Amino acid sequence: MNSLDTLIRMANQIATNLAHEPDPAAATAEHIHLFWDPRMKQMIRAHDGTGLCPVAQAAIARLAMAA
Amino acid sequence: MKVRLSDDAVALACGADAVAAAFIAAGCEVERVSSWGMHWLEPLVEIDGRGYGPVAVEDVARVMAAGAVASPPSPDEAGDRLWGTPIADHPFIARQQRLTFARAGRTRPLSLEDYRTTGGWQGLAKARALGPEATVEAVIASGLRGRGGAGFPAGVKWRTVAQASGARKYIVCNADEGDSGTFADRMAMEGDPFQLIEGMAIAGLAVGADKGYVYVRSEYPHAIAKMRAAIRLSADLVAPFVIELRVGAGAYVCGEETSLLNSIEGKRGEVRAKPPLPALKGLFGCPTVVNNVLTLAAVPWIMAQGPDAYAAYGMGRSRGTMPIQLAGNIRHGGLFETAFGISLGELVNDIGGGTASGRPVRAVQVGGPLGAYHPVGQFDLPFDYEAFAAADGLIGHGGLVVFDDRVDMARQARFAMQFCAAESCGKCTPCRIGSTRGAEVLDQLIAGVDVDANLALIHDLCDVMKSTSLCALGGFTPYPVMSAITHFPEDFVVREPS
Amino acid sequence: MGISIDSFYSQPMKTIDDIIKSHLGSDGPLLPILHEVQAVFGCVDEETVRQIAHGLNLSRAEVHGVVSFYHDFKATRDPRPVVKLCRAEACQSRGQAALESVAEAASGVKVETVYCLGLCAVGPAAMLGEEVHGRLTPARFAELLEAAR
Amino acid sequence: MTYQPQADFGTPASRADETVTLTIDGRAVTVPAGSSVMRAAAEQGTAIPKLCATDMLESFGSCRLCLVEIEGRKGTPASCTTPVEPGMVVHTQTPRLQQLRKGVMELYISDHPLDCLTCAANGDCELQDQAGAVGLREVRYPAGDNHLGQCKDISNPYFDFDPSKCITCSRCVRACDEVQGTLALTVQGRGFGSKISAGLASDDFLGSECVSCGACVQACPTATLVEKKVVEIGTPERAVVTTCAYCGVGCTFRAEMRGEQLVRMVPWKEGKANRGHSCVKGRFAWGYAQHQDRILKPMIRASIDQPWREVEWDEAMAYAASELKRISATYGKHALGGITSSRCTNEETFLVQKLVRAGFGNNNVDTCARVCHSPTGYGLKTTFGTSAGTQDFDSVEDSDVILVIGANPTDAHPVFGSRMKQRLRQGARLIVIDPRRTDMVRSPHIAADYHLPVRPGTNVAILTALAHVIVTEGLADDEFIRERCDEDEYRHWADFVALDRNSPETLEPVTGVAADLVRGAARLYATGGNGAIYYGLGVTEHSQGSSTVMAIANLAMATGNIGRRGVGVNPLRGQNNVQGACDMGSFPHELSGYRHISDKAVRDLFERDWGVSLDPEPGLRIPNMLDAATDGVFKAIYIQGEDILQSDPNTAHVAAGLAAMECVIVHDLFLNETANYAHIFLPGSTFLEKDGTFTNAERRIQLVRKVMSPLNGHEDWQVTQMLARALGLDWAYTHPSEIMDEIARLTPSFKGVSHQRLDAEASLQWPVDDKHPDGSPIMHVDGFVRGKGKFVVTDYVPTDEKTGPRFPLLLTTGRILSQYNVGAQTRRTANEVWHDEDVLEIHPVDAEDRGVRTGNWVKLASRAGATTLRALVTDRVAPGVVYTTFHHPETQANVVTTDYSDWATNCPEYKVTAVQVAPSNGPSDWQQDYQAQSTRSRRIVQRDAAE
Repeated sequence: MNSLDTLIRMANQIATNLAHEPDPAAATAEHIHLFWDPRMKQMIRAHDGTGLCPVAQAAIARLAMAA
Repeated sequence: MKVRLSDDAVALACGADAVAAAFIAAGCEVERVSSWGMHWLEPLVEIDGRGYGPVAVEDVARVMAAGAVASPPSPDEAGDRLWGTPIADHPFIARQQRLTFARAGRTRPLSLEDYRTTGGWQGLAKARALGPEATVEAVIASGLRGRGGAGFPAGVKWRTVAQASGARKYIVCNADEGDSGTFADRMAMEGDPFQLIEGMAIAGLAVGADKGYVYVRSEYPHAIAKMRAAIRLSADLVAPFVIELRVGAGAYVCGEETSLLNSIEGKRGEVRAKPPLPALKGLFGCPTVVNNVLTLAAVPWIMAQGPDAYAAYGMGRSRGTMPIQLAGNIRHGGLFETAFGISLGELVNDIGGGTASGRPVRAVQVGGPLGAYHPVGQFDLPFDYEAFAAADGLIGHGGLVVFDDRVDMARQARFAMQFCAAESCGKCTPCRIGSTRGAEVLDQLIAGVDVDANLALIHDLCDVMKSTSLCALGGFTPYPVMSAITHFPEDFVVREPS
Repeated sequence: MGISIDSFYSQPMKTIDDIIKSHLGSDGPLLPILHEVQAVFGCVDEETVRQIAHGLNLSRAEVHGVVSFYHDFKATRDPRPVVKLCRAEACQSRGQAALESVAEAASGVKVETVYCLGLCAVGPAAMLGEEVHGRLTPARFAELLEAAR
Repeated sequence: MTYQPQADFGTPASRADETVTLTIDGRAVTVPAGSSVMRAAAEQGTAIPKLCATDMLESFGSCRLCLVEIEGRKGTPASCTTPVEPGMVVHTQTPRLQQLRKGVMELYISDHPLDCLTCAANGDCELQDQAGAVGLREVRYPAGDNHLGQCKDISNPYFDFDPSKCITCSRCVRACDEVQGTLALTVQGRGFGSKISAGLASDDFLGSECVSCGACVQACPTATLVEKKVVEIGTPERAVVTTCAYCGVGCTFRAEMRGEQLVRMVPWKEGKANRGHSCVKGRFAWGYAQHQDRILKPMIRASIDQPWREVEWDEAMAYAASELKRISATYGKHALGGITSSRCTNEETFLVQKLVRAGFGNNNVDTCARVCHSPTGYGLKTTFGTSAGTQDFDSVEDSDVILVIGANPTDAHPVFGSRMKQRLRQGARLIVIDPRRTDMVRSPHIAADYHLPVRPGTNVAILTALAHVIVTEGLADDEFIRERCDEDEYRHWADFVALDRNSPETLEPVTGVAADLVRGAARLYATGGNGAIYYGLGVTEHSQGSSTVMAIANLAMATGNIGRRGVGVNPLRGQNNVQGACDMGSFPHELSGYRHISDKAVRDLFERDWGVSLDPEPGLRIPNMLDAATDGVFKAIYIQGEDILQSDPNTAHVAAGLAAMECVIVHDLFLNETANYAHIFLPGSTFLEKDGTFTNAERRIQLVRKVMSPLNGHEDWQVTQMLARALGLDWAYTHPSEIMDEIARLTPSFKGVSHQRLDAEASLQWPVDDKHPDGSPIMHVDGFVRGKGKFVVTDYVPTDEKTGPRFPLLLTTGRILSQYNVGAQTRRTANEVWHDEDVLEIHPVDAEDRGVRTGNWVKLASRAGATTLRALVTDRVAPGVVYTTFHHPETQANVVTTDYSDWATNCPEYKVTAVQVAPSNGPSDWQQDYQAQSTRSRRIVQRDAAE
């Protein structure tokens, strides 16, 4: 498993576990913002979204906007 | 013809079962009752209130013949036989003040009917009517003291337990009667078990305990069997109070109350330091009444007849009656219940009839293996807790063992130490090591080695054991040893080499 | 009497676990269990100690400490019948010493010391199983030992 | 300094508030009610002779030396068992008492060998002391029966038992019962024949149930139980109090020394974490400190296929600095990183993270807490507002219901495990949630009221099921919730847990736990009085580790079990300084005191103090570093005191990451497994060789004191400072206390902490600030640190790690008492005697299916890798579950574990791996390759030889 696959899995995992937050995508984005290294954030932002669940995709999109 | 014959262990040991079988074979109806407590007469046969004893199998026909006529002829033999006179009129019985042993010889031990018709359950009914507090007060007012040896006022102990707080409370009956020369507990359990059960139930009611244990030594299989049966038969009558019987396992020290509690809990029978008192922190850490068989067995009478009636017996602070056990080399051995105050000499000579061997009495050990050896010179001592304590002795559980003039008191002193060594729980140092050293020093004395130095050493050792031991086993072993040395010094001088 | 210790305890074919289980409802069941094991199996050996410790959730040291404290429990089985001879003071005063040479000569029977059987006015006394004997003379004691074999 | 044993007051302190005044030998003394006369006398400075009494144990009253006279009382009562009473007048020294004591002592000595001059305990023997104190000159008893000449039991590797010297005081037996709770010892026989026995007559100490905690040895007043080291080295001459470097309990010890040699470690009775107790590791397993495997000289090599070359410190530092600079210049500063150690001191940890942030210029710093308790930090910070447990250890004394989940305290935190067992034996109720039947579930005198043998990986499901019962059966503490928590969030959570899909019945097929057990346990926890939850790595090391921690916090809040003694949420920390390493800012996203790196105000504070500018973005976590390394963008790492190759999951992946780096600096005691991939090796120092502080699981900061000079010449903080200086940083600390001053200056929760205060007060529990000047034993007393307690919905999300036809069993891993973590220390001690290999526990049914018997070699394989080890067939594990430990590099259980991890923290999912087990004839391919490589990479060219 390469790094990108790992990041996709991590993002999906975060999104799944934050599904009960009032705004899951925002919570997922916030989590990634707070805990991921810039290079990891950059790598997932640069990814086309394949393999990401909808909430994770939305979160990554927000992350991209915030950046 | 209806023949009454005891099934008490002492009767069995003297061949009662074979005698009973012979009567049955001869067509008699045999009723097994408790023992009257005249042990020299066992097996004692009763026909229409008249007694024959001791009876052997070969005597059966003659007894039947005598029993068939209104006034039987006197026995041919001289001596201590009983032949056809009313048992209740026998001086040994007539002189007694039997409260606890009122049913002895008169009822079938496991007959609820016999028990009820002789006043059974009246004490419990009274206690139930009075309620716990008044019951405790009645026992206090009776002056009843613990019959196990320590002589602590029973009612005061009950009050302590009644007032203690605890998740549960227990009544523990100490039936680990291990003192040589005593058998009253055994007779009470074998002969009148419901009375003990009633006493325990009253105690349970008084202090708020719903569970009781009877701890019986394993050397008493007949008492165990009778108690088990009686507990089962009377379960409904004492409910909700529940009694469980536990059997000891060959440890004299378990007669010490804290050691007994450990044993019931399934632990080594080591003595616990006090405080805490068992009354506050006893069995399984809960407030517990630990009373001897005779203490609890006295309670139904006290409740039924009233505390004043009981307190009317006795002397000084020793109120009521004491079932005294006359044992050893004594002509009329057995159970003699009487009010406190009777003198040692009366007991041994007047009632006991002197030695069985016919030789002069030399020493009487009172209070079991931890009791002092008393010389004839102390025969005026009244049977009373305080009087015996003042004479460096103790009445203990009320057993007397008589020795004639052939006894070697140095060997008896050594035996006391040896017994302590054999039975020490091993917890405290003076008892654990001191008893073994004591026996060794007495061996040296008996061998005539360094008599003065060894006498001084045994004196010091006894002082240490008496003053520092954790419980009475180590603490009282010096009584027989020192009394032997004090009263029989001639047995501790250098002997001629044999 | 139909009830005796032996008949109470000896229920053949019981396993150690059966015995343990039958006592689990009571508080402090160790001594009753040990008595029953001793009665059924003739001893409480080390393997049994382990089983009892496990069954009662005790350490095996605890159970061993208890077993070794009480003289009634034997670590190994001795098939010989046991005669318990009282050697306490009351029997001493009644001539128990005269039985010693008989006891020494006993074969096929194990003579154990007991301190008091509560038969103190009819000594010397001894017990075979739960059968009690008083007023023993050397001759009667020898008969008793012979019959016990 | 002359040797003074610890003061012994004879009987335990009374905790009563009322006091009693009495007179002892003419002087008035006031003590708490319930104190013994002996203790009152001792507190007044009057030593009453004693042998069986010691203040670690309840009074016993067997030796009969401590007799006193009390006016108005008959006889001579024992002072140890006599409680004080108001107005009591006691005499402890009268001719009568002297005579009696002498008489008792004469009996003792009549059965004791007269070999004091050649005895190992000569000068450190209470019998000898007391014989002198009572003035015994001669023994008059004739030679008689005795216990002399009995065989010694030397089976235990650390201590001998010589029954000839035993005085049968039972202190050892009682210590085993009361202090340790194992009850491995007893008195055998009775009377004069009484003899201490470890288990059955045929058992020796090693073969018994003894766990070698040493409480008996400490309790023994003679040389009957004596450390082999005392026999070998002699009695100690001085003592230094320090803190144990094994688990998170944080036991304090007196390191007792003779010259520069450590003779023994004696638990310090004043230590509030351990209260004078210890385990086999802390007390005995310190031999690694002098082990021949220790590397004492720095070593370097250009590549990992070369042998090591010993160099001087200067050369090593110069080489390290040049490599780090080169890599930074070549690949950018983010190619560098560091790992701090939970085994090192707070001060050392603080310096390593400071080196990374201020020296490397990035936030690529992480700590081994990543792989154990990072979910605790996340979960408790989210719900309560602090990344730490809520209680002190003493709190358990007031617990009525103890819920242990995913922890095995008797093995992993044995000293606290004993405390817990003491409380359970006093009557507290117990719930254990664990896939295995641990000793907490059933061991002598301990029996869980409920054991919920949860299927590995379903903790969140079972905790939600417990919450379901509490909410739907109306057992929640509404008043607490209203006052202390956010009610809207509570309602949201309560509505969620109340859903049918979260009922015990619905979740039974998921968790494998019968619904009625779950209901019973929930009712007990909610209604049984003070409920305390203790948890360990069985909670955190899951893909939902953080959710599980939050689910636990939810339960505690819902039942009002927070903010007072006896309750709380208590993580049992794995390593000695996990809490401290986390506190010190070892995580890539936060600075000391759990303040996020993105917080400008916090950064400003550090930037001003350190004179650097800090990167505002979080750095890489350990697994991310390894990923980045395999990606080719992470090139250099400084690892202090952690063996990630053995301890981290998916060994093959770790190895690949390390192999991809150009500069791996390992700073450790031994050439550990990670060092196989290192280029620079910096020798480390043991906890015995340094000053500093550790912070234990109850947030207790305690001093570590240097008891001997570092064999390598430098304490670890000095090594880090040398490296920093080589990199051009102007650090000039002269003592760790200066580092702590800096920590206190920069960290609000440590504001009042200093070495000086710790020296005077023994320990402080953070926060130590203006609001809590004396520290904080219990947290969230008046309100949660974050304000209102936050309920977080924790939906059960199954792990991606699934069993299937290829890997039908679930592997879970853990610890054993005698070994510690990767075993680097304990494997280099005699503790090997108890556990010299990792074994695989497998249920009889699974074993039979595979034809496996106890002792057979089996292959344990997962999708990550395979290893071989021997099997132990046992029903301690449920069918379908297998278990092993990871103490031995020959086994390397982590070859099998996967790189799945906690969603919030990346804490690895050690506890759930789908595996297959099959009979095996020999080592796996991996093991064979690794063995060869390990041998190759440990070649050392010694400096002398090289010249």
